[in-house]
Amino acid sequence: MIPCAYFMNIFKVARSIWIGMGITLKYFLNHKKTLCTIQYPREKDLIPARHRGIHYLETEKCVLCWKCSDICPVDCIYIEGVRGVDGPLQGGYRGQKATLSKFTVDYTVCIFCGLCEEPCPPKCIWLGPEFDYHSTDRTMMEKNLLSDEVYTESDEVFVEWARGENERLQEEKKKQKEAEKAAKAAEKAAAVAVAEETPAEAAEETTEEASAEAAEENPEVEGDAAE
Amino acid sequence: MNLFAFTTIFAQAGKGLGEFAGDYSSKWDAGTYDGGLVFAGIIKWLVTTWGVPEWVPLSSILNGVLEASVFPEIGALLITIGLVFGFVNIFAIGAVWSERKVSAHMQCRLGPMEVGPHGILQTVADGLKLLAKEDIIPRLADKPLFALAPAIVFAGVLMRFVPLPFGDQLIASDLDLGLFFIAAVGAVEVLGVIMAGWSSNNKWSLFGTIRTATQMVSYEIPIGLAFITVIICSGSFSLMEIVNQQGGSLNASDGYVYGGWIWHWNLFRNPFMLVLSITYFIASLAECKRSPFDLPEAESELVSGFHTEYTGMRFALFFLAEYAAMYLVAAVAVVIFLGGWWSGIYPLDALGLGPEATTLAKTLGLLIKIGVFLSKAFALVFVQMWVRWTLPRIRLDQMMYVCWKVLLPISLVCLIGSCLWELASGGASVFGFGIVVE
Amino acid sequence: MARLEVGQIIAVLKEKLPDAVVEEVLDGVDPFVVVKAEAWAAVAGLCRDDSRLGFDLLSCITGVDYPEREDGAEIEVIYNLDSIANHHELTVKVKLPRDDPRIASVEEIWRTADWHERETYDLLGVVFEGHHNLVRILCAEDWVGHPLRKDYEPPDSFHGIKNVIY
Amino acid sequence: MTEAKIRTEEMLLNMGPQHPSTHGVFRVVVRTDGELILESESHIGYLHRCFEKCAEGNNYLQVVPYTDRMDYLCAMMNNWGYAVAVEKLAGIEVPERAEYIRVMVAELNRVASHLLAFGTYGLDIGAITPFLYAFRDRERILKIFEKLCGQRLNYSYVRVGGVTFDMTEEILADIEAFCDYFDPKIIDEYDNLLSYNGIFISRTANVGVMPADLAISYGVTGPSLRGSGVQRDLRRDAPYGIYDRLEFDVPVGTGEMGQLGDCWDRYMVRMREMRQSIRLVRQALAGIPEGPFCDKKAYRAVKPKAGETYKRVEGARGEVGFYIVSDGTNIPYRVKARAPSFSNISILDKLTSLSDVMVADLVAIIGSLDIVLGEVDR
Amino acid sequence: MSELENRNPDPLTKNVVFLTAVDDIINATRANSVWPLTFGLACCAIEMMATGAAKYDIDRFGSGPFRGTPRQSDLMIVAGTVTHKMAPRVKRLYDQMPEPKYVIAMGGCVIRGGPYVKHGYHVVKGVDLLVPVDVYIPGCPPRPEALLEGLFKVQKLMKREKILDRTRRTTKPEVYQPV
Repeated sequence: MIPCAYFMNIFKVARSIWIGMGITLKYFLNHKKTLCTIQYPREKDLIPARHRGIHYLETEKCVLCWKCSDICPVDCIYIEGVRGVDGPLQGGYRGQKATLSKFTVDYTVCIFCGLCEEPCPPKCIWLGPEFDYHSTDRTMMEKNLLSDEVYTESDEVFVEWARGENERLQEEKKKQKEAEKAAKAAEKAAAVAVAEETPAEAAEETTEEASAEAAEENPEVEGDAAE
Repeated sequence: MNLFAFTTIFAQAGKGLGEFAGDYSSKWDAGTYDGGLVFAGIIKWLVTTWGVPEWVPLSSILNGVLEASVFPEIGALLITIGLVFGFVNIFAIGAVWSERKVSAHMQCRLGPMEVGPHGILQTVADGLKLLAKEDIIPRLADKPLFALAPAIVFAGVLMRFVPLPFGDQLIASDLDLGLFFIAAVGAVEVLGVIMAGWSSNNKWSLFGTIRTATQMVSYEIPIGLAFITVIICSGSFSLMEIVNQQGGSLNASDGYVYGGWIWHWNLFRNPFMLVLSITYFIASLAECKRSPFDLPEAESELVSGFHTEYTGMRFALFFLAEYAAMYLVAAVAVVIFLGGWWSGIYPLDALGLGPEATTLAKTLGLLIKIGVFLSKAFALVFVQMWVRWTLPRIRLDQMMYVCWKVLLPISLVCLIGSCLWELASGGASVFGFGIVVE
Repeated sequence: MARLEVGQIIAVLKEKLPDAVVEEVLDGVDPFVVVKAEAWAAVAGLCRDDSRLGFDLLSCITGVDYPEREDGAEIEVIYNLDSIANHHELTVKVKLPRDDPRIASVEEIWRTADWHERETYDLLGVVFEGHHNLVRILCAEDWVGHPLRKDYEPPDSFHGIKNVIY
Repeated sequence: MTEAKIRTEEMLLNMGPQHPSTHGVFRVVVRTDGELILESESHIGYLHRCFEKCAEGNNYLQVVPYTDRMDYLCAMMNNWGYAVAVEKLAGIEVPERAEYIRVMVAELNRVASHLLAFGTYGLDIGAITPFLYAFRDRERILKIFEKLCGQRLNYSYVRVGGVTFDMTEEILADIEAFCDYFDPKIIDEYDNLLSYNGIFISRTANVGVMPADLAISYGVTGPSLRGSGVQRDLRRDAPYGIYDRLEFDVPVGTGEMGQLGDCWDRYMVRMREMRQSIRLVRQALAGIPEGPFCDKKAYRAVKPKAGETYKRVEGARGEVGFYIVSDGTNIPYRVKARAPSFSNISILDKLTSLSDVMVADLVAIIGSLDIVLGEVDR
Repeated sequence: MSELENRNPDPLTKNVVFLTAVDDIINATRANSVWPLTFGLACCAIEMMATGAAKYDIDRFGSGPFRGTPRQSDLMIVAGTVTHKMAPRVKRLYDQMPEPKYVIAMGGCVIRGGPYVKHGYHVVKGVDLLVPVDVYIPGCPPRPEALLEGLFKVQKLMKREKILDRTRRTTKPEVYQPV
């Protein structure tokens, strides 16, 4: 007489609710372990090497080929200058091959797509690790790459930190790799077959070295290594 | 009608407390005292020994008032208002902050951190900001209703704090119609919400209002049935009496109630009461529009339910009323099911009771009872938050199905069941210990 | 039902509707069939209802504007048909005159054509006769002109909002 | 008061472009009788960003960043669809390692997109915590993509002729770590938390039932179509890249919780697809060969010969197709993008008139179709 | 930031000393509970959600509750592309917000059209043609940290205000055309 489907339904719903609440309670009880918040202003998340952020220009390498400003889908790179070294200099920059009188990136439309990085023959324009370029006035959002001084209110500490952090982390990784390699080498030495391992290891080490220091000073070496 | 009812209830509450404080302080003078209101006694004692210092403004008038025999009535009224208002605001501030922290810890994040250590003052900041906001009343809104609605919702919740005890004798006014009064005044809040939704002339608010009306009115019936069952088992409406019944009163010969073990609570009085407490908890979630039943302000369907058009302080009143209702519902559940301030451990309860208890034991016992009551209430509030951050929302027709097809039949069966149980066992608890109350 | 090659599909089309197919190009990057505008409704119905073809999914309707074609400016409407059961697909083209592009709507045959045709009308101005409410779907209701035409000039301000780049 | 005297009036409700549950700027004008929806009319176009006109103004390489911004939740699939179409036109061969990287990156992006779909669907139904868990795991995938190509959302990574950067061992190790962390444990936890939750099932089962033939007629593709029981997956039916070498099975709706093709089925197909994607990533990780990762010559100087082609790729929401007409120059003459969400959402008006739908169900149906407005309006 | 200082045209309330303490208290509380309006249009909305999620938790700064209605929010984060079809609604939403309201233009699309600046006929080239904007955050989409930096900037702007100074518009009038 008692409609057991009625009670079964209640029991099923109650059980599934209890399992769900068990999960949230588990997260609540050991919330210290499951915490994954980065308290931004104090702890800063690691910016990877290939991060597409605010540009920076190695001005002396630029050969004034305008390839970056042509490839830009939104035409936000404005370059003026004269090829050859002895051109006019009002506020410009006398590089090895060209004199640049203006090299600005207009961040009101830049979409950080990274297309300007690739065609540059001397590989001198990069998108760096800094991402913060907010401002309260739209007309102040053009970065003059020639001066390369820090422009936004985000303090210089972060810029040093972002670069320092990358280097520090690469060192750590390198040391760790050395330590591993040393341990592996020692263990291989102990495990009899010493002779044929060492040449393979040396080869692997050099490629290791190439990729490590490539990531370290950010320029995208892998792209070129293959070229 | 509400204004008149409002004043009479508070006057009566004031008088009730006054009588109590009065005979407490007179007893204090006469050297005999029993578990009673500590505060009135302390203030009276301070005034009589030192009097109000000169630097306090109006000190002469105050001295005159406190000397006069009329102090108990005025003091009691002030204490009532201070107790209820102060507690509600402080609890609301603490509850909003703790809800954001509890939800943050359940979601692997940190919650408010910047304002004060661990963001304790965050709710104060929110409140002050809402104060400083521009107060918009929509042009086509029904202005008087729009302005009055938040006040009525907040009053509806606040009035239900009157018969609610906080500790052994710590009660605004021990109305002998306690539970009935709480169930009745609940309807005032529904009235306020309907006024809010209708008057803000916004289709989403209209949706929220209709949903609130159906939900709160229909869920008052399972709550009412739960109240009736408890009243039948305890034999009295007054909340103080209900809690005293659960005290077990092992040797009731000298008429004093000494508390009892955990199985004397109403929860374990009979199996039906256990089921009833669960249905009551679910219905109370719906009553204060919280998680699986938060249809009225479902932010994913109706933009923000009935308080879509409210800004600044009016919205803050709705916000405060919701958290006050959360505590209220939890406290009532503690009173009628979880044995009020009885901690369930007999020696701890018996401390400070009985004729020969010393003053220190008396005050210590009272503080422990307040602590036990509040910790039970806060535990239930935590369960409400825990449910909110886990479960999805119910649809309107499912909400009606749960109320009319699940909660109502079950609570009716439990009502009949517990009545038969009382009849058969003569009030024996589940474990057969007789609660003999002459 | 078996998966048919493009040649066999066109053979079935020719067998049922001999005069519909104007031209068939099989050597290009993707083989396609050009169909007369008047016969397009019949071909569409055949494609879906014929058991051997079974084109039940109309993937996409594309409009391409050729203002300076040698034999008169025209707009091409390209239908990509796909069959889920038989795993074969077909591209059907219809050439329409550019000044007054009119074609029968296939809304009843494939319901997805409703929005695709409204979009093609919105962006290219191709009128689909028989469509139940052929109004703009992407651009604003009171937008002027059909943006994807090659000779389209965007307005310099729309409702007072300047459309200029500075 | 007799029935005749009570004048009930239908309400025209405007679930406007700014509404918490419409996943962006999508407007539904709904004629309701109380809670029941009698008829709904959807309006789109509030995010029409002229993708096709921009594609006609930029050369083949410059169009790649615009394809990201179409379906910004799984940008890799759009890039891949565009790249496959242009490679077919220009006859460019893609090196082996690039194909493996493409599969890995696309499947990881599908998992990230399904995670967001799971999170926002929980929000629509009212459960807030699954959204936070989904984003916590999605951040791990975004961290891998950030290391790989520098951006968190719009990658422009898969290019004509291969991929932009190579995968270093560190990134491969990260992907391995993510697969081990995510596959069995976390998805089971999501299932316990939301999929098999009694209230969630009662809110989504038997709601918005979409019969298979109606779905095909409306051009619905992807998980929404598979939820109605149609075994249609471009990775299996028209294999591109190296999908024919990898084995995976295509989860299909079975109607276990309610009728076949209801919201729960569509949701569950996405959850099961996540497991298959991780399986694919693991196979690609195991078999990735050494070698060049892009065909340098075709990288920038893309100038396909005159011709037209229509190529399709299985995106996270369905069939992402690109119809490209080239006239021999390095600027495409016409690029038409077939967006799955455009057709998926066109069935909403029909679903609301098929069975009696309440306002809460309309939100559930929109959530289960999992639309992205950048792709609907292009 | 001199341009921000002489923003107050009314010399009378320019440097009223005795209100500075009250200013500081009220501004400090207002700055620490900025409630954003859920106004996600496109890809930047996903990054806004990521800022609200667990890793970059915006709730730490009191901006946790993303209010659904403009009535209860005091910060409008315009995240995504504003098209001509959407423009009147952006304007109406801004007008519905109670007075001390702020606008963050998040992403290249709302600063000056972003990727659609050359060929986007249907895209409004910058949201400050519709509503006065307080902080511009470039990026496509900007990282959650950049959005947090923008929020800190809005908080700094709030802390500089004076209660009597109600005429605080940061964008120059000629840029802002009423619709």
